Amino acid sequence: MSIAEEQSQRGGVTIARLLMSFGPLLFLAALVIVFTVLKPSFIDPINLFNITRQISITGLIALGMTFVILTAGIDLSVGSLLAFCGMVAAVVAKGGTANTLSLSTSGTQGFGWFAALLAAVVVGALAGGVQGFAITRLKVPPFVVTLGGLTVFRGLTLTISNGGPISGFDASMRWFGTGLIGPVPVPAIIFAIAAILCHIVLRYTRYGRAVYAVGGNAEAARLSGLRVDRILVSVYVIVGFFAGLAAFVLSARLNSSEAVAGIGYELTVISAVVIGGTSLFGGIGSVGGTVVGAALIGVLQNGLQFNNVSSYTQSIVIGLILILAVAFDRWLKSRVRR
Amino acid sequence: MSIAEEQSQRGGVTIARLLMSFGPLLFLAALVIVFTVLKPSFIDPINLFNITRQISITGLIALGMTFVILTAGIDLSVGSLLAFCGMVAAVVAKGGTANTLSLSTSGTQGFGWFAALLAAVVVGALAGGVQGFAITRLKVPPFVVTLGGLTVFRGLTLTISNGGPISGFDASMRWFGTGLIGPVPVPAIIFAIAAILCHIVLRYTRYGRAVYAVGGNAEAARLSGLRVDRILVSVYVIVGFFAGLAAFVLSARLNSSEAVAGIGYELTVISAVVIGGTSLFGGIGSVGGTVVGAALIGVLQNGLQFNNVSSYTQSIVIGLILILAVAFDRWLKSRVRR
Amino acid sequence: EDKLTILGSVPSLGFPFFVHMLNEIKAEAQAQGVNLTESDGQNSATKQTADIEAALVQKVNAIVISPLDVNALAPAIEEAVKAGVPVVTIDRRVDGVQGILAHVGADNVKGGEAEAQAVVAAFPNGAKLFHLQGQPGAGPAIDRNKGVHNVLDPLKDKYQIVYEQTANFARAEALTVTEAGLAANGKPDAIICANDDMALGALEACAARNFSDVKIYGFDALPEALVAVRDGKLAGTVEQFPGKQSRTAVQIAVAYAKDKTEPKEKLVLLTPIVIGKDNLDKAERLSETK
Amino acid sequence: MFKRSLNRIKEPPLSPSEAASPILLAVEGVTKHFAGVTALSDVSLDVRAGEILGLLGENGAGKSTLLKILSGVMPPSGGRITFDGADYQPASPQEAKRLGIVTIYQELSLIPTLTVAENIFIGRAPIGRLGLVSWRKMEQDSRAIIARVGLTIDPMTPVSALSVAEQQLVEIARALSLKSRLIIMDEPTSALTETEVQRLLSIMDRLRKDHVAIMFVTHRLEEASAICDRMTVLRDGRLAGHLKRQGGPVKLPAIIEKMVGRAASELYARPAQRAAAGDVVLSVRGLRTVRDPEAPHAIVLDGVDIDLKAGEILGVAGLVGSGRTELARAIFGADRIAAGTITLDGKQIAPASPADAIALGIGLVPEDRKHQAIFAALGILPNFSVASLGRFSNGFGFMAEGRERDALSGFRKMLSIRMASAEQAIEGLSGGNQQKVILARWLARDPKVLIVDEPTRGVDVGAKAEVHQILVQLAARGIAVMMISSELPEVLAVSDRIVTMRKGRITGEMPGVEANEERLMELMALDRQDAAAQDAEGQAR
Ligand SMILES: Nc1ncnc2c1ncn2[C@@H]1O[C@H](COP(=O)(O)OP(=O)(O)OP(=O)(O)O)[C@@H](O)[C@H]1O
Ligand SMILES: Nc1ncnc2c1ncn2[C@@H]1O[C@H](COP(=O)(O)OP(=O)(O)OP(=O)(O)O)[C@@H](O)[C@H]1O
Ligand SMILES: [Mg+2]
Ligand SMILES: [Mg+2]
Repeated sequence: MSIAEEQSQRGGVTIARLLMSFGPLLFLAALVIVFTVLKPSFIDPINLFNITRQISITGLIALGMTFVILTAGIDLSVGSLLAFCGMVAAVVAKGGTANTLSLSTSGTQGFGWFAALLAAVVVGALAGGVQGFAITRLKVPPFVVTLGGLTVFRGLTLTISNGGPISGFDASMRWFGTGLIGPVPVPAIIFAIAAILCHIVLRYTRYGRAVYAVGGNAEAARLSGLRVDRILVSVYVIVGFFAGLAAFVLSARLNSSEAVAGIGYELTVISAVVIGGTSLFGGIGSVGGTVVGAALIGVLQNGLQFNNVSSYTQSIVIGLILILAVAFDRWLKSRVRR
Repeated sequence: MSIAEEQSQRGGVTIARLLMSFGPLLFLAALVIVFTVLKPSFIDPINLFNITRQISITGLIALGMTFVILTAGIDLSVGSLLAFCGMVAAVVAKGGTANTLSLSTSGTQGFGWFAALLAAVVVGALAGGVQGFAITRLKVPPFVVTLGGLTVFRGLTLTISNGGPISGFDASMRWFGTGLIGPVPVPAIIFAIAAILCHIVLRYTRYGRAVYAVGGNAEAARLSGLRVDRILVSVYVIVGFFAGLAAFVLSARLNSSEAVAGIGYELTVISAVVIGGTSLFGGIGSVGGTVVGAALIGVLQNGLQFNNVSSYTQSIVIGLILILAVAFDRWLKSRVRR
Repeated sequence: EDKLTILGSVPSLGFPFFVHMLNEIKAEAQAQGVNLTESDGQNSATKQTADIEAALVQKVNAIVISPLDVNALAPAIEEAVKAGVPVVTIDRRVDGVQGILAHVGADNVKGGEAEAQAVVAAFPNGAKLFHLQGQPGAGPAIDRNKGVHNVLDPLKDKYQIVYEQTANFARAEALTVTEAGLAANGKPDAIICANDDMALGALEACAARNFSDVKIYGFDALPEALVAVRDGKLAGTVEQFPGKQSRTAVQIAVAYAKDKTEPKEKLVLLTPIVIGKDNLDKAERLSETK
Repeated sequence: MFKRSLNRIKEPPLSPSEAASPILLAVEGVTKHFAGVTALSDVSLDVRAGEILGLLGENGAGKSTLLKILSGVMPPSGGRITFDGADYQPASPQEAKRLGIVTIYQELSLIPTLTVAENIFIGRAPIGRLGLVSWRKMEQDSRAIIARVGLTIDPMTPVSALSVAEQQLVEIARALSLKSRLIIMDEPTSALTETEVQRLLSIMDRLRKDHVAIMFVTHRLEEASAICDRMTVLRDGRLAGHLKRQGGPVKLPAIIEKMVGRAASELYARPAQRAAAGDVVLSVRGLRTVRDPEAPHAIVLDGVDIDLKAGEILGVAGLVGSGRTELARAIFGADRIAAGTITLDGKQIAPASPADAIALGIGLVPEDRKHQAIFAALGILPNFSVASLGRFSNGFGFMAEGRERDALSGFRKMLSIRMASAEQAIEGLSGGNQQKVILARWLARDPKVLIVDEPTRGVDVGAKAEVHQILVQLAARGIAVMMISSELPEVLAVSDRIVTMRKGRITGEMPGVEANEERLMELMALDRQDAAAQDAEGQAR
């Protein structure tokens, strides 16, 4: 191949890359435009900040899920784990399982927000680690282990809380869910920082590249000297950590930890990751994509609600757009490549 | 290799095979024994027939899911599709969406059970076909397409029924859900016949071979002249058909089609298939395994309820046993192999 | 268009009870000549919260809401109150938030108590009971369960709950759970169910075993259950007057939004009653049955 | 550049320090059992620093198994290994790597989703400022590393877009870039053509001078003979003997005798009786293909004309990336065709899929066995019959397993496939035997046209000769055979007629008897203009 030819091909690859990562972004932009035309108040800063706050919970978990899916794994337990960690955080914050049922915190003798946060993320990470262990040691596929986890963690949550919610946290804890820094909601800021960190880890560290390698071909990664099992366990620890963090933010936002929190989140979270272009077969994907995927879902839900679309129709539209968004991405990629 | 050697190896392979397929079965047997010891009335024929009737709904869908998973696909939409087909069956059986609200069928002018059955399975198969098409043509992964389907079909069901149930079918239709042939419940008989047919198809026909081949290595299958796309579409048609059949039986059994039917069934169904030893990566698995997997879940649920275990604890136990059953199977296989 | 707009939000349109509630809200809004923005919480506190936030951006004039969870929705409702939007809650009362315009409801705990009392009345000499609970952790499930136990726990000696399981508010699950219960414990005198769907499922299970004399109690007074009550298949169902609650709530909200008319009562509590064969006419949705 | 590659190293200079250097790795009485199979039994050998040890043997002899044990992939069932005088029991490839044992595996171990650069630096990406991975440095360094083995592709290309040969070169480049004391190479040359092979051999020679020890597995005995200082031969998992270079390279017949246990006739003997070629069966005119979106790197066919006659074997020679595989796939309907016509038996055909082509009587044995031919999890029987399900089933779509088994056992004898039973998973067969099952798959269809792409890749000498014999027999039965091979001796031995390809075009054609390696190499490496010029020249003459 001549140098000129090669050069042009390289250029092509770069543009291709750009466009490819723009696939879901283009779709997102189109959605925003459509909704704005339908109802201009859609792009009110307030509404946009609302959306960022809304996506931050599932978004945080989706960041962790990106690691998992990059290794060709999956975690179905995140919704239950969120509820579990939230309940743990509540117990720690309030110093007991008793629900004061008053939104004031007087009379409680908890350990404060920091202990609650710590408890949530540690428990999440540990739970993830245990699942990772079952996956690598017992050789049970991730789908099965985390499906089991889905039921187990829900049962544990209900057992802790005896079915009810635990509510009423102090203002310092609630700030993490409802506070603002300037005009920006705190959950959105937490999400943004977490996303940037995850991006750096995946793109610019050896660990991150090892995650991609394991997902690309676990056997080859092992033969190349990577400690595949450790890496696999680590991604479940990470997603557990993020489930814990999200649980803390959610509890702070709702001023309540509920036993039924997070039901069905696994599907929303996985959707966000997959819409963002991460392959369920592992090895391909990015944090940027996941953020766009989460935003796409958030904008879609908010926009439909904004236009008072009936909830039945909402389901139909969301399902179709999910498929279309991914189809568009595939199509774009196949176009760009040639 | 000498003939003697070869002989002994064959013997080894056969015992290995037997033991391997016995893995989940051994586990099932152990469960039955434990539950019987805890409460001997567990093995009362009434209860055992209860269990067979209970597993027949998810079992039917699991048969179809076995085809799908054998091709390394997945169908998350089955629960919603079940509700959708059930609603269609109800509309046909009652001649309209209006809920007559009398549990008697006098005054209804429906088209009878046969039309209802036909409508359910045809709609199910068509819906499956559409999803199969999206998978093969739009190149959207099955996980995404059927996740979209999950939302879309639920939305459609709610739209048709406006959220409510449609109830009150005539006796001839209800027989398919509640009837007995001798002491055996009709749904169990339907399930048994379907399972035998599926076993024959997968084991003894050219189509079955093709399904395994596509799941084992899609590219090699294409280069061997198999029409991979058609086969892929066909398995989604099959699972849709079974969702329709299951929907008909469920509606007949409940004397009602509900918009909220089948929520979460996808996970139960996939569990049954996977516990039965079918690999989520395709190419490995059997109908016999799926039947055992479905029975295992059914026995577990029934047995725990039988002993009035608290629902919180049930969740925990079911999750753990799911993981253990698969771990045991893996362990047995790895033992046998060496 | 200077028509007023109100938000009508219910916990989940997957359940006929709330479908009815939203329909009534819709009907009353139309009658009052205001626009309605509908919201389905889809069984998720975050979804319902997000819906409220979206409505606030759109500057709705009032909010009528049946909160999925009284604690988890409190912050969102607080936000609405702060934004000066009048809020009327239906069905479930949010205690901690100051400034809610009014609450119209029939307490689920009271409903559960009424249901259990009906059983006590039907079996003065004690009874063997099954209890089918709702979705673990869900607000109504917790409250109804609490009501039932408030009444029956002090009478433990006479009224034994031999079998207590969740059937997740679902008919199919109630059927299998009841089947297992019947096989394990034999025939009970009565089955208390946390909603009508489960009662109808339990009914099928009893019918299959020819246990036609088991008294089954439901909750919500759905038309289908009313028919079954009429036909003597169900012993009773708890009526909480969701339609009346909804209409009253909309009236209060619109009146305030139009010209700041304060409601006569801040707290409208409808007493739940058990509908039996003899008082079918008290049922709100009797007209929907044939 | 091309001229240099023609100056092939026939006899590299002997290592100066032979026998003088100490033993680096010693294997004593190693045994390995799999379920029901003993892959290795009591094998002993040693390797010294600065020597190249050939490990030879038929398919399934246990070579790869031994190498996997040495590189920590699997533990031995018994025996002792010492490395540098100390006990050596690596628990993982990682551990072996740490000791300086680097392996090039037979089944490629690259990560397809990652770029070439990342594959080369897997687990050891260069770290720049702030402790973060420096992509720039990684790209630059990897460019230099792959240049060493003669690759000029962009290191940021994903490996999935490379041909098998390119992947193999990347794998070699990676191994060479690691600090190593012992390099284990399991058939590194199986997908390479002369040029690359020669380059590799000269690199190996250089490594030898740097006191690196090399264990080298190949089925191309000339290579082994040319480069190895010593050879250890395995037969059926046992040690069959050691061979040593004495004064000159070890002679091929001696190796073959050790491998198969009997005196061997000449390798690559041109099978004697050839049927006269019949009518043209398949005719391709002006075939062009478009760039495949899934394979951005792919060479496209640029107007190929080719005729294939009944009863002849047409050899297709070309360098890596010349488009031979593309041609086969285009004819077979596996890739889309942009322009051109294909005529079969005088009728124009346009197969849109392999299924169409197969129905018309065309068969293809693909080059990448693992990804394109084998159903690893399935048994031998379904692997064998997958392309002939119609033939082995009745009118109701039920499989006629009796007929199926009979057919398989027929081919088992004919091709001497070593297998335990029809139910055995094909994964458990050695590479060569897997290849024979794939050949049987196509023979069972009795095609009019059979295209075989690298039919003997990874196949041992004995079996190779068998495969050649089979191809000749097929041709004798009137089947038109097109054989793509990167091994020129094979092309020369088997073909009735040979065409050469370069950059998606046919650059030459000649009868097999008139061809020799030099002529073919020239045509394979010529640029288009040169070829045109030469054509003109030829005509002028
Ligand atoms: N994972 C395995 N399970 C069972 N048997 C195996 C396994 N791996 C190898 N074998 C068997 O061990 C024997 C030796 O295989 P091995 O791959 O070492 O041969 P080889 O000499 O490398 O052959 P080739 O030249 O074809 O690569 C073969 O009979 C093979 O069937
Ligand atoms: N499966 C594939 N995926 C992506 N690219 C491929 C694939 N196979 C071949 N290529 C690319 O197409 C080019 C032409 O390859 P092709 O296989 O047609 O040539 P060939 O003459 O058969 O050479 P080879 O010796 O590599 O098989 C190669 O340079 C390679 O980059
Ligand atoms: Mg080998
Ligand atoms: Mg090739």
